[in-house]
Amino acid sequence: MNPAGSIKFLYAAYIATWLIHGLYIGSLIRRYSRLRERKKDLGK
Amino acid sequence: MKRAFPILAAVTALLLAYAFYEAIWVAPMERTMGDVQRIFYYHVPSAWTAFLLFFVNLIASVIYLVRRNAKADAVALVTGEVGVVFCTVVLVTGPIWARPVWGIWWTWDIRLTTTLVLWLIYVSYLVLRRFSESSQTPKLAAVLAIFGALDVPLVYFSIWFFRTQHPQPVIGGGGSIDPRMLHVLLLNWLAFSCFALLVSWARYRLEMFKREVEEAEALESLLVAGSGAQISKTQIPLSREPQ
Amino acid sequence: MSSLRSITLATLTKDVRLEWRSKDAINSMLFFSLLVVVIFSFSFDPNAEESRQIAGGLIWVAFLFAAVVALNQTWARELRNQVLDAYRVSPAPANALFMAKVLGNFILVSLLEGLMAPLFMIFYNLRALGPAWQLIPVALLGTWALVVNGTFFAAMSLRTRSREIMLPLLLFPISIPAVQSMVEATRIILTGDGAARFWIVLLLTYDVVFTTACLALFETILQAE
Amino acid sequence: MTESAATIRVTNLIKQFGRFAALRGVTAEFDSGRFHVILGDNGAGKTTLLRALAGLADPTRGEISIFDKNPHEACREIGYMAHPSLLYDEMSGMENLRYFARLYDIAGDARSSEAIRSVGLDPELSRPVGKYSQGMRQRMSLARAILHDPKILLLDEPFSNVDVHSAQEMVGLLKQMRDAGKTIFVVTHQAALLEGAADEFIWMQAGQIVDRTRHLVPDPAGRA
Repeated sequence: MNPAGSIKFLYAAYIATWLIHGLYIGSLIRRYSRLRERKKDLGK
Repeated sequence: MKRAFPILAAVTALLLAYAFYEAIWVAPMERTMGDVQRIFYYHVPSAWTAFLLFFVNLIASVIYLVRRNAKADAVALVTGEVGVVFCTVVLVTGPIWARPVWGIWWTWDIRLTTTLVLWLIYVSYLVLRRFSESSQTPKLAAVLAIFGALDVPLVYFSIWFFRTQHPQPVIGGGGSIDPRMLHVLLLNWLAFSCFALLVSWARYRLEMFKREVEEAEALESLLVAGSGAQISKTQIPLSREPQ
Repeated sequence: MSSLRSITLATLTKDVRLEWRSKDAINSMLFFSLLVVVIFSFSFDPNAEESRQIAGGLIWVAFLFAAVVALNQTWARELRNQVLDAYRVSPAPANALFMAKVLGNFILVSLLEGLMAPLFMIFYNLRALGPAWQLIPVALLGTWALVVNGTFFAAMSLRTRSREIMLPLLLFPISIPAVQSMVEATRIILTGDGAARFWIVLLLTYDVVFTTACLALFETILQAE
Repeated sequence: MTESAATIRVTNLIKQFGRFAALRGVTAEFDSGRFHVILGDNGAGKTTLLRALAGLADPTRGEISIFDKNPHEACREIGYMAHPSLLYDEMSGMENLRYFARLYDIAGDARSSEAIRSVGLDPELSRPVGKYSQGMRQRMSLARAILHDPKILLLDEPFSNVDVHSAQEMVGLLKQMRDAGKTIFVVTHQAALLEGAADEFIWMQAGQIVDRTRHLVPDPAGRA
């Protein structure tokens, strides 16, 4: 096993983890802002 | 309660940063796998967190079926969704670890396969929640969650037996773990559990907000329909009488 | 208990009679299954030794697809004219309806398997090297496993959009251990390589667990509106 | 209206379908042995109220009590007729009723032909129900609802697509049943047919009961 070559996989795994969490949190924020729009429309 | 959210967020961020530092620079280098072994500090805590969330989902589903408590249903939905996110992390980081260590991306190992099936079950759970039109979606979803939970031990046994029949690549399981590694692992688990709690909390508040908005919309649609009916109350039925 | 049995029987008789008059499900399913067998035969053209290895998988996947077509039809009849509501307002137990539907589907799918299995044997030149009689409990238990959960999930997807696609989405993940058991047991029996006992016991466990769960929860599903 | 005569009590009934509320706090009491007509625009909640009384739609909140039982427990006392026929199109009327009689655990043949005759059809008819005319199908549907001789009849749009003559016959039939002591609820758009036959008109609007009158054209003296 070549430690220097495998370090790429370590980076890839850590980046992938935070990418997935980031995407999910992004979707939450999008859903929240859409809901706020809907709530604003309610009064009209 | 509301004050607690930013505090939890700050604590989680600190914990995650510290756990990251420990995982990369402090934990000792594994002899055969080298640095790539450090994926372990993200992979395993994510798996434990996902299983924990699915377990909470089951409990909440049962509570919902018994008590018909809307909050229990919201908890079930939230833990199911966040659980799928963590489970996805597990399934993505797993192969990234397996490739340099075993030379293959995937193997039908017992833990991998059980996790994959669990992921499939909970994705179908979320699909059901998304596609169901009935006001009784929570009931259907809770029933599906129970079916999923019953399925997991059967999946586990079938793969366990399958594996004993077929040759498998040797997986670096068993044996003892360096106490310093264990320390870093538990620290990461704590950090990710806090993170899961934080995300679930945010998602729960989003769900409650959504329900509030939908209830208001339901009421409004009725009132709009009602204001039109006021005028025509006496005419409408008469106007449709048969000739 | 006696009313459960008599209503199950009455509902089953009624379903058989309706099917006999319209014959929509059986004809389309027979043809569909035939197509599946032929297409599978075109797609995989192994010699006799290899075919023993993969036939278990092929057969059961083909049956699974055919069963989904049958299961999607199960409740269609009860939805036309909303007859299901007439059942729901009556004092008849929900489980009688469920058992009648499961038995009906079991008969239908078994019939299909009885017709398709010989075709598979012919197209792939199969001959069991292990104890062939064990294929019978495997087929019965496996069919029950597919049908009991399939009927339940078909009832569940009644209240969803795009009902027909929901059924496989719900059914397949839960059926993974059952399908694996059927496939492995069939492969072992065909190749004569080892004993299929573990898989048969696992299938039996699966059947017992999920039949109990379905009977315990069907009322909730039926009354959900 | 005296407290003791009310056999059907509805308390603060709310039914919400996702983003749509069909019932919004309905509270009412209904006496037995009377002929009630429920009126209102589309979406006013009439059908939902009827389905809730039949035990088909579990209320989101609120309670229903029928003879001091919930609708599921009281299901033997309730006959329900919906807008669709609730019959199997491929079977004859008699075969249909024989099956439903089994569900109620009552002796099939005699009771089934009696029910069919009482709505003015011939039990010997061997045609499948799918080949019936609309009017015949509605009557057969009514026969199914009264099969187990329930004390309460819930009818949703029983006269839709029926010619006036048949509709008037059905009204006469319902009047007889009311005189025999049954409680009847009819949801309809053709209220004029029922003037004179019905005891009470219940006006619904936006998921609530807004008025109850003795006559179709409300006059102050005729308040129920």
